Amino acid sequence: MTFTANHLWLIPTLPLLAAGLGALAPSKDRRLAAGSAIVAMAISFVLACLALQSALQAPATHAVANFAWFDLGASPMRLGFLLDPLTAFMCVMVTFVGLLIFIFSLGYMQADANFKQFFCFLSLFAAAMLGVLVANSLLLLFICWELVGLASYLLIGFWFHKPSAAAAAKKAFITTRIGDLGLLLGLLWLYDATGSLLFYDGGQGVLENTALAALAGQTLGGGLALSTAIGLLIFCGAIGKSGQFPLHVWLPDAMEGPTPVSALIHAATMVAAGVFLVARVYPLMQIDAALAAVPVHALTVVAFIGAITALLGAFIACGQNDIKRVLAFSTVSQLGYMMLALGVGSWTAAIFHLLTHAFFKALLFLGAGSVIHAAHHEQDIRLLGGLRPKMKITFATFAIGMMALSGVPFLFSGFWSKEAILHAAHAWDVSHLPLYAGLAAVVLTAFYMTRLVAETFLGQPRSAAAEHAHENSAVMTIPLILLALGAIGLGFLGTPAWPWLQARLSGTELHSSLHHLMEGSGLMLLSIGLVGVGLGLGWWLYGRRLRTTAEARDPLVVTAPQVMAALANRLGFDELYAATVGRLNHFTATLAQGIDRWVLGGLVNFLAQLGVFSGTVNRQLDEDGLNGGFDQISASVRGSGQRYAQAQTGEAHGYLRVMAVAFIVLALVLVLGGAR
Amino acid sequence: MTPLHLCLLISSGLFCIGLTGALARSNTILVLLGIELMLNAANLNFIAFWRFGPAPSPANGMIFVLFAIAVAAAEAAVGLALIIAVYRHQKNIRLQEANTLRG
Amino acid sequence: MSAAALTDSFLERAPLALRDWVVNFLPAPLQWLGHHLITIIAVLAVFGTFFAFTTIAERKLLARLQNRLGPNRSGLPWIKGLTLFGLSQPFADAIKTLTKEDIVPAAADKCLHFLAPVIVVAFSLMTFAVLPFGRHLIPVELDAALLYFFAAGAATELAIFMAGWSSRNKYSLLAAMRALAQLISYELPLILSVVPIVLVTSTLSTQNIVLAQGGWTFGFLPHWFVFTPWGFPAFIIFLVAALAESNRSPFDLPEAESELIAGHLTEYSGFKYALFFMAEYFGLTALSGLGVTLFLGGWQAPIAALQFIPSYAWFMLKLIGMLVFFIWIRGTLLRLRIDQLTRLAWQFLVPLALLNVGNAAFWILTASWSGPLQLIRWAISLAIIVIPFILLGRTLTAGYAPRTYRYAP
Amino acid sequence: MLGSGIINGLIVTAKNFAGSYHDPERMVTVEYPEQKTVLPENYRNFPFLITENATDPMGTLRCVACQICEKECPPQCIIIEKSKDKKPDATGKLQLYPAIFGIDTSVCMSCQICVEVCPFDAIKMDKVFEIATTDRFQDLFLDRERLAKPNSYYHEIHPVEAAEVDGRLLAERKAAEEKAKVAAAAKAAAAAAKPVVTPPPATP
Amino acid sequence: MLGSAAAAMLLRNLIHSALLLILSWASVAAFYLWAGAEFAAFAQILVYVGAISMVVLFAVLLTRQNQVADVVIEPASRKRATTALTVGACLAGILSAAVVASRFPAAAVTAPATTVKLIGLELMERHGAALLIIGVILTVALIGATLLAATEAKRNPEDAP
Repeated sequence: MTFTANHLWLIPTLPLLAAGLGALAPSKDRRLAAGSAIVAMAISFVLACLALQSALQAPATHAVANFAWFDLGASPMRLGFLLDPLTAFMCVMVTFVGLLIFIFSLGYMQADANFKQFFCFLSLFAAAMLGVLVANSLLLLFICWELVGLASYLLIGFWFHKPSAAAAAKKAFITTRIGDLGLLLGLLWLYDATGSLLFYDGGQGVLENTALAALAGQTLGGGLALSTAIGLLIFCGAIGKSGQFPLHVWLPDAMEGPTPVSALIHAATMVAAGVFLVARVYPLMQIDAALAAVPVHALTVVAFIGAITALLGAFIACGQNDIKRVLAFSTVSQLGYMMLALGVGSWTAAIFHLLTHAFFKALLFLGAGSVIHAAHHEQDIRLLGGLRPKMKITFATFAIGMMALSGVPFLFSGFWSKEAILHAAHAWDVSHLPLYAGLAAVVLTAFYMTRLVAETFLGQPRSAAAEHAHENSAVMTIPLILLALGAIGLGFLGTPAWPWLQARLSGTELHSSLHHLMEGSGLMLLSIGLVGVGLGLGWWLYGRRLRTTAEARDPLVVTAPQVMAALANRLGFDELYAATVGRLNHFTATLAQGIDRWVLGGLVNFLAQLGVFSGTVNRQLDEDGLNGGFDQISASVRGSGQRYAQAQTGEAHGYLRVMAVAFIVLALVLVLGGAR
Repeated sequence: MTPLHLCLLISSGLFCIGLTGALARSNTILVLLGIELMLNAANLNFIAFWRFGPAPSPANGMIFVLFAIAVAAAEAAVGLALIIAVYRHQKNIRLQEANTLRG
Repeated sequence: MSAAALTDSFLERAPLALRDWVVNFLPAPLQWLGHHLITIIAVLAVFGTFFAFTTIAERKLLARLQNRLGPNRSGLPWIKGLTLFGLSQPFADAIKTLTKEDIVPAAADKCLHFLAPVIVVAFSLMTFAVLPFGRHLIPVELDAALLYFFAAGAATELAIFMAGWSSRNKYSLLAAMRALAQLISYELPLILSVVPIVLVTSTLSTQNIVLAQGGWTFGFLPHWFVFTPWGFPAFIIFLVAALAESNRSPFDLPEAESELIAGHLTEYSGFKYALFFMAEYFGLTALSGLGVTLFLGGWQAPIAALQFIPSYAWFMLKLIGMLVFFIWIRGTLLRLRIDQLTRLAWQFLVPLALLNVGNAAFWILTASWSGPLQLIRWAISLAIIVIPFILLGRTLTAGYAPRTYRYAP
Repeated sequence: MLGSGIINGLIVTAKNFAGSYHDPERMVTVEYPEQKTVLPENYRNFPFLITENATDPMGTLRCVACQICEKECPPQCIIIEKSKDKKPDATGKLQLYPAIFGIDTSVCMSCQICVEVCPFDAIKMDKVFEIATTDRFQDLFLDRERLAKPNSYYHEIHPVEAAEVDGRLLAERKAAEEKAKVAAAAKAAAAAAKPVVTPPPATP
Repeated sequence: MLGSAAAAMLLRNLIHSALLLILSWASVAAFYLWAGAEFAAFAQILVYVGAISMVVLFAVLLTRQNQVADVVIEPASRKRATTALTVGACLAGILSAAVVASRFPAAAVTAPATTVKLIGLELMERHGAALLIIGVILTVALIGATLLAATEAKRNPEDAP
């Protein structure tokens, strides 16, 4: 049997069933909830592998299975499933990483009272995420997209008894909703413009030439192509979900959720959905690049947003002290990289980085989770330290992840994917600013990762929690090891010498030769050098003189206190939003009051002053005229109000009677006036 | 006098009876039932036009009626629940006494 | 004999031939009337006798299930010493109830008090109209037969309410309310359990549903719906709901003599009581007939080789089997408490029935699977229903355990 | 698992069903007119009067019409009228006898108090239960003739109790005879002592 | 149908009027049958006679009040009844005049052939969105009705602050 797009619906359905089962199960029944979730995920993984194998046989085609959902007026609303290498690779990644994280959660959530709900939510999330991946309709994608948001909300707020977690969940939900509003608008506009929401539909889909040409052909006011506008609106959704600047603020706060959640949702899968979305609608984003007359290309915006995010995230990560928040900002930064790659025209590089990043970032998060679990939920790196001898496996895998993330050359996957992005940025002819931002971020990434590892694992324990830490059970370490293997091995699928992954993704011929490796060696050497600088800087500042007490001041804080304070404060984005967006609400609310108080009140005051003044002239006149006038006005207002209120008798019969009489009048009018 | 005329007369009669009942009775349940009667009269019209109308389409009238019945069921359930809630609150169900929302 | 010959054999057509022969004696304008009257009379006669013998069968079977003998004395009035195993008992009972005094309470709403038993019998008889008794034997062939069946069944609730209210007896009224709550609660799983069949066969006509169950695998595995992973749970749910709908043990709370002095029947005596009694058995028979039609293949023979036996005989056999099963249940299980009853309906049967609808949808979606996939299809479909069954069962029985008796040995 | 109990129950009743056809031991039904259960020894319902001799029931009633039972009967269902003359009883002693002795069984509550108080063991509890009649006034009022049943019947229905009663009566009678003998002897002695001045010393 | 409906609206005994209303609903169903709309007729019986009537009767029984209070006819309600009758009569007059006056194109001789299957297909395909919405409405109504009618549960002592 061959796996075709017709069977694709099975992949998200299985976790959904597991979620339903988990919801039904009695809450004591831990084994069942977790078991069904893991089994469903494992089967989904196998199916995803089958799908990949089937997709690789014809990488250039988009196999679809469309069906009509219901009729909306004359035209049917159609949904569908899509099988191409992009979907298949993503499915394999999500199911594999998800499976490992599920297993890890067995150990991590072991003591939690709501163990069952956790797996239920995780399964729901996996189902929704896989739904996003297999959708062949922007509508189906949007539905699953929102479900992903819901699952994320539930999971971030899983420890809802912590006020900070509840607030973070709310923040994440609302912030991503802002982006989703854009996505929804884009969706509606697209439907309005093309009459379809299917991506591929045998030539009729929105990502196929007919529709694209029509979209690119139309221009709006200001010379903006229609496709650009829709593309940017859709990109808004990606900004929200992928934590891009300026909507990145929710992602670090989302670390309030349990660590497996952070690993699964906020590192490996959900945040990558934004990147996936842009890659999915890439033909739409790309079509305006051929148009010279337009003022702005959609992809240019993407590239610059990505570049800003990459640099910003890396910067802020340097100043964080919470182990998970460092990783969170690192995620923001890496997502910026992917967006950058998309923007500069190499979506295959973006997906390559997405896949490798999913592995090593999940690894890092799970490593962090392992540390946190061992250290009795201590997350502050200043209070950790000295864990290396106690937790050898965790340290080793964490170090692998750190080197992959930093881009330590040749052996680690992060290096190759990052190289691919930098090369693409270098080849971009619009501007080199993104390249420079990317290069700067390379230094910073290597720097903050070194800092993180040195602070957490080296030196001596700086708190009782770190003192008593010990290695976790196999159920937690085995996923780490597997992920570490992936973090190393995955990079070789897309080296410049043998760009198998890129070729398979884009459906082009595979050219493998060492020659390509040599071609870009200049840039490669530069980036290797920059990684070295970053590592060295980190070692010089943190590794050389290891912190001995928790109170000891950070070397950077000593040198640049203001900068570090600002970084620790995340450059004040939250405050900025509180001061702008949040304040806007407050402002409009107070505006009315202000008008009342100052304008009208001033007027009244003025009149009163006038009255007082005139009162001194002629008190009698004043009382009869002005005050009397006010009284009269208010009395008349009250009187008319009362008269209107009398109509509101509260008696349903009265209303009914009025309706009946009105109906009679209407009937009379129709009969006498319009009878045919 | 075609059958259609007859149907329409019957349904308008039913409608007027429902309306009169809803207006005249003080018991909220009966008022609600009067409204149900009016709904039924409307349904009757749908069927009449579907059956005896000029261009009968295969199922339109019927589907309208089905939807109307479903909505009526929902309405009755909510209405009667409201009545029970009101009764619990003020110990009777006379409509004219449920006027706390007056202006 | 070929299949066509079988379906048209003389035996198969005998009842129809008889009817046509009688009708031919009538003048032409009255023939349609005679046609329908004969059908009605036939149904009344067959199921009237069937009812009579159900009562005696129930009494004898119940007795046997409890190691008793049951009624075995009544014979014929003019022959001494002939007992006929007590088979004439129902006729004796009928004479007894008919000659009993008919008491109407002074405060009762006389009109409604009289109408209630009439309505209940009329509507329960009406349900027989759409049951296909044989290959060619169906009183009325309706397109929306299933809907008709449930619509006619819904009216019995009204009759019970009328009986309870018009008696002006607070026990009657309370019991009627309780009965209504029970009937409404179980109407839902009953209808939901039938939905999968409608989904799969995409028809509401009972005759078509029976036709859809025709055929055998290897000549001896009938394609009845009860032998599918969605049909079996639906059948079980149907059975439970049918038990509750016909007020039979273990759901006989509405007329629990020991608790509610016979509920809404308290103020009824003599013939009216007998009518209620009859309606109850008619309802039970009709529901069993529906169960046979929907799940047990209706009039289809269980084995291909047995097709020479006329189809109505098979229907009756299956019907008797169902009734025997119901009696068996009555002889075994204890009466439930009202809270257990409603909990069973809302927390167990309704969710399970809903899941089963989904199960049937899955079955339809995977209709094209064959070969080894067929096994997977069965496994998934079974898992969909069995796992929630176990889970729901666990939550339902949580806190219950076999009672330990302190002083018992 | 839910439902296993139901299946177990069904199996139990199915076994009953099958068993009821081949295993008569299981059956609890007694087909009454043809078969009857053996009543336990202590079963009782209504009182009856004991006669010594079945051939002459009215002549040999133990009852002496002392009317204690009539007075003690809580529902007052016993009516006794004494005879005017006396007849010798079983021991030959002259006693009154009941001219009328009636028990209204529609009133009697089977309390057995009459039996307890009877000093002559003349009234005992019966074991009959087929007492249905067509007339609820005359037929339920049992008169002397219908109440009288021989002692042998008493032995038949309550063998243990009857044996004990007979033994006691016998002992009492013996004691009475002894006493009578002694009294007679004493009397004779006294009679003898009158003419003889010095009576012979009594036996030690 | 009209008679029972009118009687239902006139009768003082609530139960009787409810039962009469049910009768008039049933006769509406009979009308549907006559018009050839089998499916609608059975649905009408199932929903109105089977379900709504039960709800109505329950509501009547749950909200019973003193029989005495109802006997007093206030002048206000007399007045209301007169207005209602006037309004109803006016409307009836207008509507029937309009109906009688209007001409309709010739009726189809036979009822449109509507099978259950056709209705099902129409419902699921052309009117799928409406069906979904109806489902949502019914669910919401069910939950809402339950919430409204349910007595407020006693608060857990643990919930108190």
